[in-house]
Amino acid sequence: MSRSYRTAEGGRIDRSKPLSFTFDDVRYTGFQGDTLASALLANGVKLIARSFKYHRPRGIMSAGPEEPCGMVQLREGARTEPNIRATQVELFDGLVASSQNRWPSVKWDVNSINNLFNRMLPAGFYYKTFMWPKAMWMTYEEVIRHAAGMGRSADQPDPDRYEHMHAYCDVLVAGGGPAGLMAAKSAADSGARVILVDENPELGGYLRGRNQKVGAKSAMDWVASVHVELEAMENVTILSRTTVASYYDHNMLVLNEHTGDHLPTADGWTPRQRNWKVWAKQVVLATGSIERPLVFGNNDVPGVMLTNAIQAYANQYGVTPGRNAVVFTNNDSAYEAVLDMHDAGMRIAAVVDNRTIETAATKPVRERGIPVFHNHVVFNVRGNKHGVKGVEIMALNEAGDHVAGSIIKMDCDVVGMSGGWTPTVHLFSQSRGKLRWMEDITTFVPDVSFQQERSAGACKATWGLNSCLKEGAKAGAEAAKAAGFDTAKPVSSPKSSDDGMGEIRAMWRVPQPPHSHLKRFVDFQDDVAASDVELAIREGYTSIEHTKRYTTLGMGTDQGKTSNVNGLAIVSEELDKPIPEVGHTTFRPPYTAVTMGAITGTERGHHFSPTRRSALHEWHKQAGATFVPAGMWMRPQYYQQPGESMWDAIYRETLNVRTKVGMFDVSPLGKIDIQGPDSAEFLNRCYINGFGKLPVGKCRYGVMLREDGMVFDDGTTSRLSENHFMMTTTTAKAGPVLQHLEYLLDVIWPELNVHVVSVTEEWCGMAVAGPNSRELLARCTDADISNEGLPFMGVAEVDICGVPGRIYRISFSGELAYEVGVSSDWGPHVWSTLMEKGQDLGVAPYGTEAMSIMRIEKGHVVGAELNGRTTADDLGFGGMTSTKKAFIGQRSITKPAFLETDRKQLTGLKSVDGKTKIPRGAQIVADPKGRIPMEQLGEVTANCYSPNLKEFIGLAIVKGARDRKGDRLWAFSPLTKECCEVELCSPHMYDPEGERLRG
Amino acid sequence: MLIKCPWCGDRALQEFSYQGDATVARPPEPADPADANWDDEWYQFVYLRDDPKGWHDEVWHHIQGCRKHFKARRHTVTHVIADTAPMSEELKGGDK
Amino acid sequence: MKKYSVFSLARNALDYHENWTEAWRSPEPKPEYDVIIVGGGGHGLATAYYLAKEHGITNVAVIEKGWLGGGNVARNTTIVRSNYQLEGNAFFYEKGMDLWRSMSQDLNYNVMFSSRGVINLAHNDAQVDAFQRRGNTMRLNGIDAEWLTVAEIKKRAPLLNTENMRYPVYGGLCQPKGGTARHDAVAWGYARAADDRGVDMIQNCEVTGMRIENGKILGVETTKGFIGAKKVGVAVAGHSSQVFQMAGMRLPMETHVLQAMVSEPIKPALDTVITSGAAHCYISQSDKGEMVFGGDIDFYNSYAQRGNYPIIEHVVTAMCELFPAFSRLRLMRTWGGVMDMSMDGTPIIDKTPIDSLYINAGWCYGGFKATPASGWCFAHTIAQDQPHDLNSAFRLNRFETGHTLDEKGVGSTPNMH
Amino acid sequence: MVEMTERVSALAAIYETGTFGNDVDGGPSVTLHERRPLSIVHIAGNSDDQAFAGGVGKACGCALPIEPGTIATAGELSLIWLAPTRWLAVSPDQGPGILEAALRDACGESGAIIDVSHGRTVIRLSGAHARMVMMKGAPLDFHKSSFTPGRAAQSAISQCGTLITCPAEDTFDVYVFRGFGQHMWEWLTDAAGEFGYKVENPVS
Ligand SMILES: Cc1cc2nc3c(=O)[nH]c(=O)nc-3n(C[C@H](O)[C@H](O)[C@H](O)COP(=O)(O)OP(=O)(O)OC[C@H]3O[C@@H](n4cnc5c(N)ncnc54)[C@H](O)[C@@H]3O)c2cc1C
Ligand SMILES: NC(=O)c1ccc[n+]([C@@H]2O[C@H](COP(=O)([O-])OP(=O)(O)OC[C@H]3O[C@@H](n4cnc5c(N)ncnc54)[C@H](O)[C@@H]3O)[C@@H](O)[C@H]2O)c1
Ligand SMILES: Cc1cc2nc3c(=O)[nH]c(=O)nc-3n(C[C@H](O)[C@H](O)[C@H](O)COP(=O)(O)O)c2cc1C
Ligand SMILES: [Zn+2]
Repeated sequence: MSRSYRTAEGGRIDRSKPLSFTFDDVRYTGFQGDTLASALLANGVKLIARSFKYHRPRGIMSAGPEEPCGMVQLREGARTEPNIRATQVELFDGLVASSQNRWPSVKWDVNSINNLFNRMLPAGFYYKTFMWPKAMWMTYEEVIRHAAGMGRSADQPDPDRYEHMHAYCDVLVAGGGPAGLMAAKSAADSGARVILVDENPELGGYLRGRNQKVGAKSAMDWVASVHVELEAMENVTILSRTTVASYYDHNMLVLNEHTGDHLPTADGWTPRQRNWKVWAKQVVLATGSIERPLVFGNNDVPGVMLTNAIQAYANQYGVTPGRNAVVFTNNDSAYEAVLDMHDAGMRIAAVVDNRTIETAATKPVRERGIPVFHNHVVFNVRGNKHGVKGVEIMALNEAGDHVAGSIIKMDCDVVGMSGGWTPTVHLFSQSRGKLRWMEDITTFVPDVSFQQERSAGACKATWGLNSCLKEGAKAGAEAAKAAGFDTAKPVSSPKSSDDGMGEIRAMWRVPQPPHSHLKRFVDFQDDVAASDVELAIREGYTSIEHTKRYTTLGMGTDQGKTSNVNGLAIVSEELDKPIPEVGHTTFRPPYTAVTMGAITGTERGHHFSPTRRSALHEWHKQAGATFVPAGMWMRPQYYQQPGESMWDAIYRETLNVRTKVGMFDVSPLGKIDIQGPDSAEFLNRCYINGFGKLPVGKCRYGVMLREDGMVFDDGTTSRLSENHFMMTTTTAKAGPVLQHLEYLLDVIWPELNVHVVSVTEEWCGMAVAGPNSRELLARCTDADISNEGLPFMGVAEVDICGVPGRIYRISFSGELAYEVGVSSDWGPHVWSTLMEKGQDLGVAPYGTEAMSIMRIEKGHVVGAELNGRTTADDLGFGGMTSTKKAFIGQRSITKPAFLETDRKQLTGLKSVDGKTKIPRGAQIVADPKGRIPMEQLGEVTANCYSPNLKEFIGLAIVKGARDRKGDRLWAFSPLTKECCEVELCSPHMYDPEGERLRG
Repeated sequence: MLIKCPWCGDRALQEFSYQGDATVARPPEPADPADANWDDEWYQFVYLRDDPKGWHDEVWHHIQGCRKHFKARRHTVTHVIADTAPMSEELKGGDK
Repeated sequence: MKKYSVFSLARNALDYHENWTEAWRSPEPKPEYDVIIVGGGGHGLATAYYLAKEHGITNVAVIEKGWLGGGNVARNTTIVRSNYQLEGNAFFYEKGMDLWRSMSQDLNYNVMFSSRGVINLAHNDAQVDAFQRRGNTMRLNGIDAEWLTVAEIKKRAPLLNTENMRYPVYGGLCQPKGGTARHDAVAWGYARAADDRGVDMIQNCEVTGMRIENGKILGVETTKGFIGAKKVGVAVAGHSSQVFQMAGMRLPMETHVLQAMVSEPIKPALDTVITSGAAHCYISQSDKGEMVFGGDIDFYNSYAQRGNYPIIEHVVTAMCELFPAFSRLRLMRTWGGVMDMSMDGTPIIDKTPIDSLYINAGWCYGGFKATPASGWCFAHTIAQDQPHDLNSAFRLNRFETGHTLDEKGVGSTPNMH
Repeated sequence: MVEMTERVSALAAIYETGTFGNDVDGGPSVTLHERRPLSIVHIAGNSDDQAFAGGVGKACGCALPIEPGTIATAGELSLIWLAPTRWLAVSPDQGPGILEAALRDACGESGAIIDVSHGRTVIRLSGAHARMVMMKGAPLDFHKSSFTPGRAAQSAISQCGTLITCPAEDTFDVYVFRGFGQHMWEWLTDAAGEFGYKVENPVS
């Protein structure tokens, strides 16, 4: 490999395990332990992507989650993923990646023309233009949308598996660097349950990329030994490749574990990712810090990198991102990196330091003959899509606000920039902690905690390794103590060096020579340059929140990890207002973007919500039922027979009930067992009608209101003994009604001695309906079910088909009918026995469609009429409403609006010509040819063809309908271009006197 | 959130159902049904709730747990819960 | 006001954009105004603009406790539609649609109103019925509505899952002229245009009290001192209960937190707005490329602009059920806003029992689309001291009389609306 | 007569014994089986009411557990705390209505006794990784030191309300409404797949 940037030795990659991968269809080789970024750099690939707005060439800038530039489209087909930071992708054999936001290729990108016009595209340009001609906006928008965005979404369902985990612990440690390791160790030693989390595959944090010592050991040997120690402890869980994504109220945290992303594919049962929901008593935040870029001309050319990233590539991956470097710094931390880069074989053309005074850190660098320019800045980078070619350096004037003297041009192929460090306070802020600005080290640091957490190490601006170790140990012990482990104490930490970044010379915008207008990027991802921030301020978007939104500063996928502080500091300078007064924008979850699938977990496709099955489900299936979801239940809709259309089946089932006998599975109806001495009183208060005098052995239809007077639910309730009732609810309201009753008993009337328990699932319910129903049941029970023995609205406890059960003489279909209830496990036996014994009687199952036709024929109300806006009177239950007792909602029904005469009331509808179908969802109007907007008198709530009445019928709620029987109006559906003249009639269209059901 | 059910102890938010203001009382039946105040009282009961920015006494239902209702004193800005108690007991704590 | 256009943009480009001026002034408050609008959100700013434009009242201040447009207008999912069922709502929101269509030109600020259509998915027969009823009402009210078959929906949203799901899609009600708008631009555009007509934008000034004497309001106490006013209109959305408490009023309202979220930006993958009541999710793609989506509120009272995790999980799960390919996108940011949930889910724009004090509140999570109509009607109500026909159903006393406007039909449980 | 009628489990259509899931070294580390047939009775009443508490104690052979989240046992019967006024008595099937009748006889008019034997599906998981499977499902603290034998808690797994008990070390019973039985079985076996799992014949 001629252009390899791999060092001869070193790094924690496994050189014995070469891995092959492709980027933009070119095949490359890397090693086990590489990231995609390190492998690309090792192969000399500098141009990775095109930027968001100007489509400028971009390369790798960092070695971690802060990466704003080096993003790729990873994998292919259904597994492809956009915007993946190459710095966080562990290399695997066969990995396929490509560049994004470019066409046709990253090298020749048509939209890079935007860069030529970049002067026309400052922050917020789109607010000022594209307004004329008005009609063109949707076209302009189309173009904007296609130019924006980054990678692309897969276009097939995600084939991978995701899971969740739930955990509780005493101490959660976020971050596995030196501070986090010591915290975990101290907390664990006290016996506390500890979860240690780090986003990287390997613990060690910043130590991974450095050549440090902890005590006498090499730092990473020390890390390994602590890892082994912790792993052996039963009370410790170590989660690597796991990000603490979010920090919620009451110390609830969400972790995102990448269980399978480092594998070619996570196969079989192994999830690709797993989200952990953790409730921690105490949290230690040891999330480290992120190096800041410097804001100078063309600081986005591929090859301009964070200094610590170059160091990490050299130390950890054995890759030198260039052969000849210039390092530009405003603090000491870069000097250590320079030494490591030099050790790795890189030439260092120069260190450019904006500070005026040499520090101790300079000496070892100078000793190696590396030139150091103090009081100088790199103000421009020369280069193009092929990478950095060189830099332009100038001295600073006395005040440090201008460049002075002559330009020094220097060739190089990589530039390190080090603008100081920003503590990773995201989680601290998410937890509601308050930050404080420290002017001397130019960072925000955690100040006042709100939740049960504490910070330690670099995330608290502690830069020295020795101090990080100590602080970690202390934080771990304090956390354990606060979690109730009184004896916890800090474990002793091995002595280490304590170098920091020394004095820092803030320089938020590196000055440029007069009259030059170089792009100095602040937010690399969203292409926000210093001039954009300046423009926002000029235009009055002076609140930092306005600046952010106007320029999109910090709104990219990196959420401003490298840009926020630089941006707000520029605002501060422009407004001449101290940084604390400018403030910062809100840190929001998640810390780094989290795959949607991981948030979803297993609840996908058919498991999106659980399926509830009746005890007869299997029978229905065998009988060829088509199922329809009803809430979580699956109900048989109809049972199609060979040669039948859907409607054939439905009409056959309906007629069969009307002429012979049909059976319908009513198990999903809500059933609530009500017991206790005050049960009758309780029911009296819940329903509009009375239940106190309901005799034992009888059922009664009841209607419940909400406190605001609207109908809540309806159903029949049976009295099984003096103090024992069984209430049924609609399927949809089973849950809400139970909760309502529980609320009333717990909160409103705690003095009532009543117990309510859901028994929906205990009972398998079957409606046996039709003229032959009595005969059929008589064959299966010895009980007296004659009209005298079990009159309409009677209930009896019986043996049926050899098992104990109940028979209710109730009817929804309007036929002579019974509802049989048996314990669920016996349901299939009883149902099939009835089916068998009723063969000659013509018994057949019917589904929800047939049921629905029959309920329309009978004018029974369901969800469409119980729409939460109808009163009992609207639906024709006015007469049922008791005036002798108080009940829920009673006081509301005397309000003026309830008494108005033109309220919409329930009515039956018949198609006047008998041939035209009443359109579904139609509105009732006087004249469909009238002018729009047109007055609507009401609406169709149900419609069908009645095979029994042999006509098109429906139900509707229509203004003043009760007094308009016989009136002819129109059911009009402009949506479907259907219209039908209808006659208003009683909703009780079939057997209005109820002779059949009483017979 | 982690909510302390007075019986089951600390449980995850998703086990609970929020039932609103605990300070509203259902007005007792008026002695005289023609009492004019009663409409107003009733309106207040049905439609007016405490909606403080700060400590709030509220009813929660441990719907996926023991299914009991209980009271909680919770801060509507910080979501800190100062106390929870069975319906029959008084809440303590918070700055209320 | 410097006019915005492609020419002014080009001219300024030559000067490296160094000559643009501020979009609105930041004046100190005057001692007294004809009208004070409390709340510099979309509604407050629009009200000030229409007071000036339609009623010639320009001695107006908008008083905002934080930064202009930092409330819900900064944090909503930007869906604009007028697909309402109830008469009291329909014409009001349709007035809004009219104003949306010409807003960019009217304000000389591109608010990027994008008529890309809003589709409500029906996942069962009952929903088909209900949505068709709604669609028919819309059509008869003169509002655009179309019924889409599954195949037609698939064509507009190819990545939408319609079949292999727990609750398959049966069809959808589409409002073709509905869509989205760039939320911040709406606030900024109104602010700039109102400023141009003389309205004072007072930021970082919190109203802390109301001065009321003999049943009439005289002005407001603020963190910048007392400011007098002949009339005061309050449009503080999620802080309505708080602010009206200062006037001794209790509102039929609760404050709840609603979260929204965005994915990382991607190339265009969804060209319309999809909402699913059954799955509790609504989603669209912004012009910048993020999938913007949300769902239910958090269910408990809250003034925190931050929510908790169960709802996020729920919303993302629903989103992935609708778009199984988006399972591989990544969630980039989540946030919350606090909403004034009224007891019937419908807003209030009205006079109050206090003379010269006006209320604009109860927007729940649907008030962004109402921004122009709300401002327009509120300006009318303030200027004429009586509601306009369009907001005549949004009365404060409707709960007492029983004339609630309950689109969802869930009654006085604000967290269910 | 009634003994002749076999009870059909909610899992009947999908129940299959054998070894499934990942092929892991050392064999499957989770075992599942349905617990059936069972007699399950929901008991509601005031524990301060002697007639009630005493009656339940007499019928069950053990005192009502008053402490939340605990279980009292007498031989094969357990009495599980559900709520301050609610318990569940569970035992191997005693025959239709027998346990219910015994309780009702003993308690007389006090309290409410409701037979729910057919209304629940009960799935037992055991083995080294059973705890991990539970952790995937419910937001409870399943740590060894916390969810110890003799503990019970109600919560939700995959949106289904559940009662979860720990009858013995590394053993969990998951109770769900019968209608959710099949869903829960699918969910739990899917979650156990990673560890390899064995399905055994149902026993009570
Ligand atoms: C997550 C989310 C998603 C949403 N999605 C949609 C959607 O898709 N479509 C839609 O139509 N609607 C949506 N909404 C609702 C919509 O955003 C709001 O109804 C609407 O923005 C409210 O009006 P506003 O813009 O005036 O409110 P805001 O922007 O909240 O304005 C109120 C202002 O009043 C200020 N204020 C408060 N108290 C005081 C005081 N004491 N003194 C001075 N100023 C004060 C606040 O700081 C705030 O700026 C959503 C809301 C949220 C939170
Ligand atoms: N020379 C300097 O000026 C300077 C400056 C900064 C840091 N440092 C050095 O850096 C080290 C700091 O140690 P430390 O332990 O505080 O930090 P660290 O940076 O070593 O470790 C933090 C770890 O937390 C991980 N992390 C961050 N956020 C996370 C999240 N949300 N979820 C999961 N993991 C997350 C990071 O990837 C990293 O592995 C010391 O060695 C210190 O000397 C030196
Ligand atoms: C429609 C819409 C799109 C958004 N797109 C982005 C985005 O691309 N990137 C981003 O960081 N935030 C985005 N946000 C969120 C804002 O950054 C911010 O979180 C929101 O306005 C709430 O403000 P706060 O988080 O400062 O409280 C978007 C918000 C909205 C309403
Ligand atoms: Zn509980």
